[in-house]
Amino acid sequence: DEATARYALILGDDALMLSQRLGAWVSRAPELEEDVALANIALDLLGHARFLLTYAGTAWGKSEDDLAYFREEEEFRSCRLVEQENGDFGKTIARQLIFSFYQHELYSRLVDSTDATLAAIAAKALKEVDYHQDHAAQWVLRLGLGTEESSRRMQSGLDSVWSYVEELFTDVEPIAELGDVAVLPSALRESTLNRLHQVIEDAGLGVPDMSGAHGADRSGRHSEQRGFILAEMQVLARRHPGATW
Amino acid sequence: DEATARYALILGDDALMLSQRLGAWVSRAPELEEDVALANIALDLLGHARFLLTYAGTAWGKSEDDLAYFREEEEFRSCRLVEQENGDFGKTIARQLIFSFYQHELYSRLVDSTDATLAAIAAKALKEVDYHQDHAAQWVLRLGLGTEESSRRMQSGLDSVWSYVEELFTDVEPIAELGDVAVLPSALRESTLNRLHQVIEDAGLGVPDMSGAHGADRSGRHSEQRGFILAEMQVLARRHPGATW
Amino acid sequence: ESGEQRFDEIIADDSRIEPRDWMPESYRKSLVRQVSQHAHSEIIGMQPEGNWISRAPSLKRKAILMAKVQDEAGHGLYLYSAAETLGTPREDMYDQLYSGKAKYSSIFNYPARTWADVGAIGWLVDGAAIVNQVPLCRASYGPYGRAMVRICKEESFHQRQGWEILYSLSHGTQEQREMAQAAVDRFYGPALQMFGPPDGDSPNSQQSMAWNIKRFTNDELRQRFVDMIVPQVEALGLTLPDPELKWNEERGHYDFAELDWDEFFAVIKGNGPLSRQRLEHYRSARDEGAWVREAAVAYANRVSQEQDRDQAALIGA
Amino acid sequence: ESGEQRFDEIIADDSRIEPRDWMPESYRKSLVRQVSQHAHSEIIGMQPEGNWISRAPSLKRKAILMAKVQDEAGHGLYLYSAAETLGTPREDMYDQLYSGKAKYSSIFNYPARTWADVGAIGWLVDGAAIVNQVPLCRASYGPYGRAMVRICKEESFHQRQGWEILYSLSHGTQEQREMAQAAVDRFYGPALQMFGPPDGDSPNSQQSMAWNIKRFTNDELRQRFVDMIVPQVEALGLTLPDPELKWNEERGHYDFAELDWDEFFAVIKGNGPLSRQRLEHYRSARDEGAWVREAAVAYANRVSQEQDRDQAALIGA
Repeated sequence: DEATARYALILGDDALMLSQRLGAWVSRAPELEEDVALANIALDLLGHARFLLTYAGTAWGKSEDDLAYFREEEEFRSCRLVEQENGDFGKTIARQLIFSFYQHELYSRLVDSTDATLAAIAAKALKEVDYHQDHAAQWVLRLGLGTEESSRRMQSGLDSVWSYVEELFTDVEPIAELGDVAVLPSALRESTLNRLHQVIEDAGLGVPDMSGAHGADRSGRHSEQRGFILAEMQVLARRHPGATW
Repeated sequence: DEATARYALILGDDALMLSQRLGAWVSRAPELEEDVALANIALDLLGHARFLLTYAGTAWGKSEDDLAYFREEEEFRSCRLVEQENGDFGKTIARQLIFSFYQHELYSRLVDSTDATLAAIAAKALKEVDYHQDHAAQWVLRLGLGTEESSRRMQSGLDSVWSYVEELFTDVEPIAELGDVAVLPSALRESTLNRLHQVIEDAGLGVPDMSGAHGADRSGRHSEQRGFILAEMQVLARRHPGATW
Repeated sequence: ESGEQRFDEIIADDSRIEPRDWMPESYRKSLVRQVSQHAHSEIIGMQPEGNWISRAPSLKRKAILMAKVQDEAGHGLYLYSAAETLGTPREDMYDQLYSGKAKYSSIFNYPARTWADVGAIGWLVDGAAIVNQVPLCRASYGPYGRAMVRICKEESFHQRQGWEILYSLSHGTQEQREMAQAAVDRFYGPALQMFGPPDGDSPNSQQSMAWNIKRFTNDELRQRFVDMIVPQVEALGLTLPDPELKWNEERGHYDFAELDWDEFFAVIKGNGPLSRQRLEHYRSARDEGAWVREAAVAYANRVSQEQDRDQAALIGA
Repeated sequence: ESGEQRFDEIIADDSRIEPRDWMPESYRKSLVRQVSQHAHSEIIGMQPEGNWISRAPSLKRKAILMAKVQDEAGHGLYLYSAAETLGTPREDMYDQLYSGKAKYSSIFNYPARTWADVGAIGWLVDGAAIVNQVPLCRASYGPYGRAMVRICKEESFHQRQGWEILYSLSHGTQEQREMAQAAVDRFYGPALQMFGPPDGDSPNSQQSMAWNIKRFTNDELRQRFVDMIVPQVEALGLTLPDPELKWNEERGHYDFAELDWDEFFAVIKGNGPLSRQRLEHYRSARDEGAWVREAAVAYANRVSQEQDRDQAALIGA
């Protein structure tokens, strides 16, 4: 139904945007192994996005590509965290840490969704996200405990994106009305933050002391970056409307 | 006529693309004075582009905006030099040096064009380009003779774009058939290169020893960057075809 | 006559203090803070609009926008110069902005998401700035007042251009019209908050007024702004997002609803939608430009040494 | 039996040299050069296609392209490992690429301007790579041959995917069809040049063949490739940009025109359309990642020291 579809869009748009961001690392990573790893994560997220957008599209008779390429900027429902610029590797890892931990908490509950499709998507994704969080946490340790410079950069990466953490836990509509179909974001807050704090402290870093940036509703108050992301992502598809590829 | 219009496009597209590139420096320049200076140059170039595209458009009943926003990637005729990424300030200055010296040689001859409009545009632009070349040459001296790092970066900026110098002097069609309406690019080669060599040597730098990069015909063999430039430049106008702003 | 007496007389005469005049340390400090905050606002203010230079929907609009953002850099230069006459080097002011200690107008921590936001920023934000700044043209400190005169002239162009952007949109397609209304809805509240907190919460205002720096209270200026924009929004064919807004015959002013001051103080504290990003953008530009500035200094030293040598040779000869 | 005798026997038997076997220095050097060039080609080859990940026109194509570019990084890893077994550390090979001393396949100095180029690269460039590489699966050096087996398997997927991209385009709109034809026109010549200069100009080939590294000459492989793609291009409904191309009944092969070897040697010399840019891209990624690699090393040292301490404490107890 419509509400479930709108929920699937929230999850799918997050995955799509982050995948798009991570894809830009390919051929630019600090090690060849990381080219492989980041592409791998990007590919997993793109996979999740495709399942979720395809599922959402059934409610409106639209394909994954209709939703990805022909929605306007203000129609996407992704959170600001995933739209942030890649920055340096430290910032990317900070974003990865937060998002993969959040996503892990989310999917490990969504496997019990009363919506069979969402439960199945979550089950498949969960195994992958397991790796994503491990990848991020390992790098936070390496960078946090590596050199002075890496510790400084890792900290500044965390500082740079931390103000967008709270948005992840906002019970935007239509989640509350979906009952056991969905997972309430606010219910993930404590466990996600606890686990994040643990890793950050283990890495000898500080949890940034800041409240959430204003405007956390996943609609109409998106980041300034979204327009740039979509300009690039959609340019070719829109130049040839109706074409198949 | 058609050939003159196509010539105006060549000149106009160069100015438009470089203006677009320089505009990205605003709020990112190394000094506040440079935010002003680079914006100023970008604005001058945009002005030239508008005159030239407007003039070109008269041949086809098109406006400057039709030509800027609704031509496809392969229809632009800009050279690869102006489409190169900004890189660091050294690379931007290298690009500025080459292009402004070339443009100065060009416009100081185009003022004698038998086409009154082109002659008038060149006369107006020439005064501005005078400042552009002075700005670039001053910076080449400062960076070349400043610190070890600045000299290294300035040199690497020159190395980075030098392979696109030759393309500026290629007599692409329809220039040859235009006679005294146009200026033959090949006729500018010697004087431009001599002047460039002089500044580069005065700055204690080396003229890069490389031939031109393959594919110098200003059509269909453009840079990989052009698509990205246009995706951003045209996105809003194309989202609202036919709208006025 | 002591410096202090002379200072008091100048203030009492409503005439001007100049850089070499004696002035109380608190006056100097307060001015440096205000002028540099104003300069910082111009600098950070380049970002939201600068974002749209590459995507402006027509070449004419692109040129106007580029010129506007360039003017903002220019205003920053005037203002830093004015502050420098008070004995604070520009580098110190940059450092304060860099380190996050300095304030700037909170409005620039809001994103410019759509092209219509560029219009709304011009019309509302520059509009509010003008209302704030026109009285500052008479500020008791000469260099500041004179800088404001130049700035106000340009700002009124900018406001006009912003209004024109919105006018084109509100008279364009349905989508353009909606974009314009949404932008006005988003920027109205933050623009009204540009005048600062309500008079009761604004302890510094009193002293500023006594020194003839500020001429009107925050609430007075805010009222003046609302009175100014109501007919303008009507001319645009758009509405302001305040159901309580209406003409009060008795007061001879428009009444308007209380603003969301919680949001205001949250943004001031650094929790604006883009507070971190604006500062990071500024910092990375500074960091990436460091080698250029060092080179410029090294080159200037080199040239002046050569000149000294030439001069010494000349004298020796 | 001396190492040299054994080496000669293995080569004569057409069986495999392994890392710990004795081998002539020239064999080792020649292999390191070839394998590392091959690895570098995979790495630089990520760039032209990587450019299109963000703009792929459907999510399915985006996923396929991302996986392909990821495979290229993986191939780079296999190949560097194979070269490392010959005693050259990976860092040394990186340094050679970084400094511009190492070569890589010239084809990657051409731009991927359109989406169809992604198809043409898959079909023609990966196609040529396969023709080159299938015989290398039997290369006399064991680790290289085994790496090639894994690589060839994946390359044939890539070629198929490239062909499918072109097929969709050539059966799509008029614009898509033109895009496909233009891409084939652009990549045909450079793809044929991937086999290296004509046999007469290729002095190293002889020795390579004697050592059972190379199995066929450049011209033999080129012919094999042309014979392979002609029916494929017909199935696409596109043409190859060579008016002299036609079936030669007598030879049992397609005849084709001489290639533009001036261009080939110009590109080899570093004057390809993007020669500088590809290297700059690689260098800036290396430079920007330096602090990350340093941190990883420092962290690994730290962990191993802690483990040593733990172990020492254990033994001491």
